[in-house]
Amino acid sequence: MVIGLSMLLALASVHADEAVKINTGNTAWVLASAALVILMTPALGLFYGGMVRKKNVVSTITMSMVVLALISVQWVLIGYPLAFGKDIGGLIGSFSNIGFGLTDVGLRMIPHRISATADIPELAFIAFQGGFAIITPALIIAAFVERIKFSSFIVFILIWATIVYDPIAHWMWGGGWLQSFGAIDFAGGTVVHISSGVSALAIALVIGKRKGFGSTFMEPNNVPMTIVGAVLLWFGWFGFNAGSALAANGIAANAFVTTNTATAAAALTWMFISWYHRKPSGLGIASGAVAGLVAITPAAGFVTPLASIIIGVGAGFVCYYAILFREKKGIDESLDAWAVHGMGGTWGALATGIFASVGATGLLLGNVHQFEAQILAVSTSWTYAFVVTFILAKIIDRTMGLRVPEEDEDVGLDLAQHGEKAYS
Amino acid sequence: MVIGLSMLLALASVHADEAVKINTGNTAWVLASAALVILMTPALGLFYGGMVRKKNVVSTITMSMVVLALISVQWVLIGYPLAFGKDIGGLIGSFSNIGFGLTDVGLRMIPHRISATADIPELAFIAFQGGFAIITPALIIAAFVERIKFSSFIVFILIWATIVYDPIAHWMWGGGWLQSFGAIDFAGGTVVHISSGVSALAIALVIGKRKGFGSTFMEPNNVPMTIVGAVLLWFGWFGFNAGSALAANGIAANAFVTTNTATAAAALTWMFISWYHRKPSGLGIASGAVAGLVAITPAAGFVTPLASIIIGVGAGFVCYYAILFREKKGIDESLDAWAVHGMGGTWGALATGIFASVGATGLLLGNVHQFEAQILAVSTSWTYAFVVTFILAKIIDRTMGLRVPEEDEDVGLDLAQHGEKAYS
Amino acid sequence: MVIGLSMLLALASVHADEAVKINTGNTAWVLASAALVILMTPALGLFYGGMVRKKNVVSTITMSMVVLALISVQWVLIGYPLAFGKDIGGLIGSFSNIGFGLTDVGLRMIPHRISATADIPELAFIAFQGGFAIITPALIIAAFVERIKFSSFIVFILIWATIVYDPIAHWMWGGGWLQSFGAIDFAGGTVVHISSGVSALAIALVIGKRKGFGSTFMEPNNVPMTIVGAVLLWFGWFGFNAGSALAANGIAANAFVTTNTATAAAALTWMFISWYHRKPSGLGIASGAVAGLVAITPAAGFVTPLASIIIGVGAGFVCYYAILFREKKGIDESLDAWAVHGMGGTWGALATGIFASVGATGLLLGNVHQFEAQILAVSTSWTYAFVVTFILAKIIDRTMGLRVPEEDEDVGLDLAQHGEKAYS
Amino acid sequence: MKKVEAIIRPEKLDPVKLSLEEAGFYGMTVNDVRGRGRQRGIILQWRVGEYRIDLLSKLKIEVVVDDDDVDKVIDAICEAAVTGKKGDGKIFVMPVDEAVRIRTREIGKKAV
Amino acid sequence: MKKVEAIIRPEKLDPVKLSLEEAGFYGMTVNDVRGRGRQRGIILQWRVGEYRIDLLSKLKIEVVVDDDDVDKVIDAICEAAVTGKKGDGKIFVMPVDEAVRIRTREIGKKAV
Amino acid sequence: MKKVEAIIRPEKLDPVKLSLEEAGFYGMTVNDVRGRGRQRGIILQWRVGEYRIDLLSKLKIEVVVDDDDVDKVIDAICEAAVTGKKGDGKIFVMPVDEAVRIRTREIGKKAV
Ligand SMILES: Nc1ncnc2c1ncn2[C@@H]1O[C@H](COP(=O)(O)OP(=O)(O)O)[C@@H](O)[C@H]1O
Ligand SMILES: Nc1ncnc2c1ncn2[C@@H]1O[C@H](COP(=O)(O)OP(=O)(O)O)[C@@H](O)[C@H]1O
Ligand SMILES: Nc1ncnc2c1ncn2[C@@H]1O[C@H](COP(=O)(O)OP(=O)(O)O)[C@@H](O)[C@H]1O
Repeated sequence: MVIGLSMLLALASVHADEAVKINTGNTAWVLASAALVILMTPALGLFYGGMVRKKNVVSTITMSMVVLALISVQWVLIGYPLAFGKDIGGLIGSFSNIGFGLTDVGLRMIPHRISATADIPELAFIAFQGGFAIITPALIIAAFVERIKFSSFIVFILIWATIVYDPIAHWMWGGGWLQSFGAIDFAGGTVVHISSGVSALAIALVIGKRKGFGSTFMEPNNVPMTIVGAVLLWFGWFGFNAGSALAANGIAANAFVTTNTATAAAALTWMFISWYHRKPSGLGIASGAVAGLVAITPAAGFVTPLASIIIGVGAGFVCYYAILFREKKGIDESLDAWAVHGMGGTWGALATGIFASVGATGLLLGNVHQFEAQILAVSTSWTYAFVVTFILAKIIDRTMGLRVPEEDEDVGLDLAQHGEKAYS
Repeated sequence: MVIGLSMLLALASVHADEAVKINTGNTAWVLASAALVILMTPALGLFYGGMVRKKNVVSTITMSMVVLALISVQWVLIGYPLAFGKDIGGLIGSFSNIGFGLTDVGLRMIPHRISATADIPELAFIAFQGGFAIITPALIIAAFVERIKFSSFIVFILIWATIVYDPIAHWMWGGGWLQSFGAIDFAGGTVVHISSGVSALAIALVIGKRKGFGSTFMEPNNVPMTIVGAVLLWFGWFGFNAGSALAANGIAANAFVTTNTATAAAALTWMFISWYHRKPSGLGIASGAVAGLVAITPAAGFVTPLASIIIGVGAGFVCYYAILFREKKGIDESLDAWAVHGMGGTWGALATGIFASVGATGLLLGNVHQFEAQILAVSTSWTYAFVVTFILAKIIDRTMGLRVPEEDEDVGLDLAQHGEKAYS
Repeated sequence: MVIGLSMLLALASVHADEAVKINTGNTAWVLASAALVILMTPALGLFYGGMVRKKNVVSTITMSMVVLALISVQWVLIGYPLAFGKDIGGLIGSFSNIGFGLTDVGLRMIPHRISATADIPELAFIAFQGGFAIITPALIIAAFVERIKFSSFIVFILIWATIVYDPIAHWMWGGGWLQSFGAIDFAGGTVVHISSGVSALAIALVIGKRKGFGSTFMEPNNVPMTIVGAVLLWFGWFGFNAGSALAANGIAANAFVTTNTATAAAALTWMFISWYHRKPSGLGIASGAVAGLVAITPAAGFVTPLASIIIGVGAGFVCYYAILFREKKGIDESLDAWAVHGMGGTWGALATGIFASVGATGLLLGNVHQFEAQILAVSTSWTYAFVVTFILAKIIDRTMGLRVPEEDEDVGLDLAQHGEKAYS
Repeated sequence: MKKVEAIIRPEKLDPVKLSLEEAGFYGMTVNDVRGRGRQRGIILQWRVGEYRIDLLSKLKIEVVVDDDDVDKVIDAICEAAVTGKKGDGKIFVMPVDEAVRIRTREIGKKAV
Repeated sequence: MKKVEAIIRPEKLDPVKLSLEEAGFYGMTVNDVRGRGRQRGIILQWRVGEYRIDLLSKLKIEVVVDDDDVDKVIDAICEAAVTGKKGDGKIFVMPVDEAVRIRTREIGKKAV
Repeated sequence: MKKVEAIIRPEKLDPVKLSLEEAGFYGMTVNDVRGRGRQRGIILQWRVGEYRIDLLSKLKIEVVVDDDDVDKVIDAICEAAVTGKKGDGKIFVMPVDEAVRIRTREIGKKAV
């Protein structure tokens, strides 16, 4: 038994030829990017935390921390094999050659099926992609802040990551059927943003509105906190997008520049729209930035800086009016993961099929198939994410209950669920 | 038309030999540095935001975000060609070979005229230098917080970046006349700090004092926020200075160590001066750190760690007493960009001419010409920045008006201009 | 004299062959890691700052800034030679070949005795290790917040860094006797966490309890601030641990993944323990994360991801109950550096001797000697740190006085020592 | 004139506002306070273990009204603020000698 | 003795302090409150669209003075706090039975 | 009934709470305020130089008690809050016409 355990806990294999093949520059960039991407989830916690009422600040930030902790463990145990293990029928990855808890990975290089050059350690890729697997479920927090039951939240996140995120990631990036069909997604417009944004809509419909929604306005408690969150998201997103080149090369640099430019363009667009309607809101500029970051994500490495401006401006419009639409429908998808990530991701995924000109070609360069592939990817991920999340949320609601008692909602989740006050 | 558009949005050229020449380690470092530098502008927003009154927090932070967004777009469209395009008469760069919106850049390597080794993608350099172009106008926010009209602010920043920053950057770094003369500026003492600090003084004189300045003290609303801003500036500055080596080499490492050491020395100096006068202020330690960061900027790669201590101590003294002097003169350059960046940058630029011993030699090693070149660079950038900014500010003031109505100043810009409250 | 000075301030030697030997990818990663590690000390200031009472927030954060400033200078002047200079009798490093203020270092590569591959500039290593030398004394702030006299604090930190940290770092990493004996410490379980945690206990015993400790509860003033601190610690720790490979390779990637996984596991463990007792506390999750970061530190590069989960879970238990134990004993080691860093570091150092399987072998793979070496390292560093710190604290207490007057403690250190209020 | 000063649970602000409005009282001044009484504190979580705080977040609402309206105001507040558990709060009624509207210098009834 | 309790716009604190000082009243206690009345709220921006809040930031200033000084205090406050727009605030005057200076135990007039 | 309103130094909250408790008064409402008086402000540090603020942090404690208990409350507060230096604070006693416990609608003595 002790021998068995020790085997499990020992390295499977150290590749003797590692030193020969590794590209330390690419590895350095992917490691730095992994750190940046992991930072994004607590940054999201701040972004969301500033927009809830003061009695739910600790709860909101803590949820982002819990997703970070939960999925960090889920990812090394089962998530990575499911998403990036050898393909089974185009649908899901397998544990063969990776093993439960990465027991077979050792210090080997990333396999060629994932990266053509295969010149970084697989563990660097695992760390980097772990950040994606973490932030995606965290985005859904937007849907149920200020009212979800903490235990149900944990169960939801764990199952959602396993049955929604891991498969979609596999389809698009792990050798699954969407990838085979030719759909492209540079850093997660479909895998990350559509999947989470649409799921947010689904669970928001199940959990229902916050008490008082529609009659009282839920005032944001801390605008600077939200802006700081947006800023750290912007910062981390350089790792997210430029790191997705898996190399420190021209594609990475291009993704870096398009990311920054689209974000800026979207922030300005949002500012001018809100100014046109009344006043240029700081919260709006921060929201616009996030919308731009979302929309450029699938396109970052495939488009030029000039195209990225168009994508950013489009993102500002699409997401701004998607929020207004959501409000008009009376749906309390409270912090707008659907409007910003679902709709922004959709716009970005389609725009990729239109403007792609770097390492791929889009509609504008005459490649109709690319645009079709993008539509397929968008519609499939919308459908899959919505249906599975809706059912999952319903099941949890019927069994454990998704929502806290009304009294706890009144008092606030900080006190009711965590026994804490944000500020003394 | 569609063809024309698609051409514009497509990549001009993908260099087939990219893989051969690129140094991925240097590229990784420049990309990481670019992310760090871009983070500095919102960090500056926090640094400033903590020092204004509570009714202007959102306004102050938002202005930093708006500069980030505005110049991100300006830079790829026209700023980068003006600053780093092929030299025209020593005065300004041209669009030839870069194109509006970087249309001619593609994935090519940085040209030899900018970097001798030319082993990183030009887009990485564009991203990195974009961060400099962004933070420089943002520094000027110090001059007019709590009273500027938002629309005039936007117009000012856009024009200032184009007619003040871009030319000075060209003169010093883009192959312009100061560079030809032999002036050196490792990471922007002249280009970034003198240009912004002196301009802050000029526009402060035009916009005039805040209502109540001199009679009531404008209490800082959030000291921890300012310290956090200073900390993130310190962090980002490693990219700013060490990234300016454009390589992950000994010069970068030297710049890293001198940056940290000078900053520390300046923070301690400021602490002891303020302690000598009365008490060691936390705000003072943060301010001292920023002063040290500023002063070491032009020198970082050219001096030894021991010399960096002298530069840091000098920065503490120069900037501390520059603020006192500014106050005595009754000038409301509210958050002291002139005293810290203008004077700190001046001290640093001259100190570079004195202490340079790495890859250049200064006065102490007998190179009088270097010191003369530094004096020339300092005096030219002072004059140019002051005169142009003063005129620009006057014009905007006469046409659009620089200042909000008195009532808006009373109520605070958060409510008056953005319709927002920082905290609920 | 001027010549002498200029010699001192000039570079000793620029190695002509630098370009040949340097690995830019490794250098990029070590520089990025250095920036991350330096960020950790102010992050710690936020982590601590959120847990004190509102009247001591500026004081607590400022202390972290002052340690950063002080040790940054101490390190380049004397700390680095003492820790990493050529070994003298296994006990301490010497100035030969480094010189006061790094005067002999120039741009040369790191020596082979420190890094086998010797392919990064020594200054990059100095910057990186400087971050360790800075955060270690900063951790001790936990012991004496809300009551220490600022001047005595400065004296304590400077002497402690020189006579406790520098020697222990030398023993373990600089070629000293513990290293010769075969003890291993990947990124500082012994050198950083035991040394600081145990010293915190010692000085807490000398300075005594805060007024009111035991009768009134000292309510944390800002839970989000503490969580933000924990998050930035987590982020910076990737540099701390994965950077300790001094290369961007498989070991670094492994350390990255184990760091993240152990941290997550510890955060979850803490959450479930606190939930089991009453409610899942957000502060607890943040604390658990830090406990996990501490415990994985000595092991990060030596164990597998699966083993890191065990280490993380263990850290949650060990540190949680260590705090309870400390409280029961009525000791006011106020923010639990002993319980989290001392005990967490101890668990990690021993666990390294048990689970090591990457580049070293532990007890589970039959290597009893490794476990013995770890016990030796733990017990020596405990003893040395405790005894020397206790004596040092006593001496300072008798001469300068460690504690502020009772009235200052009542009013709060922000006003009393810094003349500042955190918030207006 | 009287000042009706009610200390209520913070989460009851919205219902109390509504209830007062329906009873015809719109003007009010609200203040964040902390209080203790029969409720005897609550238990909070620390990173480990728990602790008790005895001063709890409450809201103080002040409504200045005509003497005749005092009872209506008390009723409106009580109805909306009651939960039946300890800590619901108190209402104190205090005499007001004079009221002035700063804008117009109107005094007395007309000022509020 | 009377307590003069004035609710004013936050931006009027400095003028009111000055005006009271010139009228000879230095001691005061100030408190951040929120209030509603004729002003009926203001419109704020959200990330999209706008929303109305009815409880606005106000300051409450309390000055305890001799009965004879009440009018002077009211005048001083009104002069400095008025803008002429809705929301300028109110002043309430309330009886104080006794005043004590904690430091010296002086009571009455001497205490304030 | 009377409301005893004490303005004290913030750091004296714990002793005052204790002292009141020992004198038999547990219920109270506490509020963060700023005040000025004889203490005439304090000097703070800025990044350079210093500045004076005249409104200092104080705490206002309100205890509503029976008329007979007023002196006991004053004594308890004074004892615990005094330091002997300017700025110790004031106590104001004000009449309360009626008290209501929201939870039970008890009034008068029974309500507090
Ligand atoms: N004697 C008192 N003086 C002033 N305020 C009081 C007094 N007693 C209670 N309060 C306030 O009323 C609040 C509710 O009182 P409590 O006794 O806890 O509830 P209940 O009245 O429902 O029994 C307290 O938190 C406190 O703010
Ligand atoms: N009946 C009332 N009781 C207590 N406070 C009131 C009352 N009416 C108004 N206030 C306070 O006075 C402030 C100003 O009142 P408002 O009616 O808006 O302005 P104005 O008096 O200029 O018409 C309000 O925000 C509120 O704080
Ligand atoms: N006339 C007054 N009206 C209302 N509050 C006052 C008045 N005078 C003083 N105070 C309050 O009492 C506090 C202490 O008063 P101060 O005169 O400084 O101390 P002391 O009473 O010990 O001389 C002040 O900060 C203020 O909050």
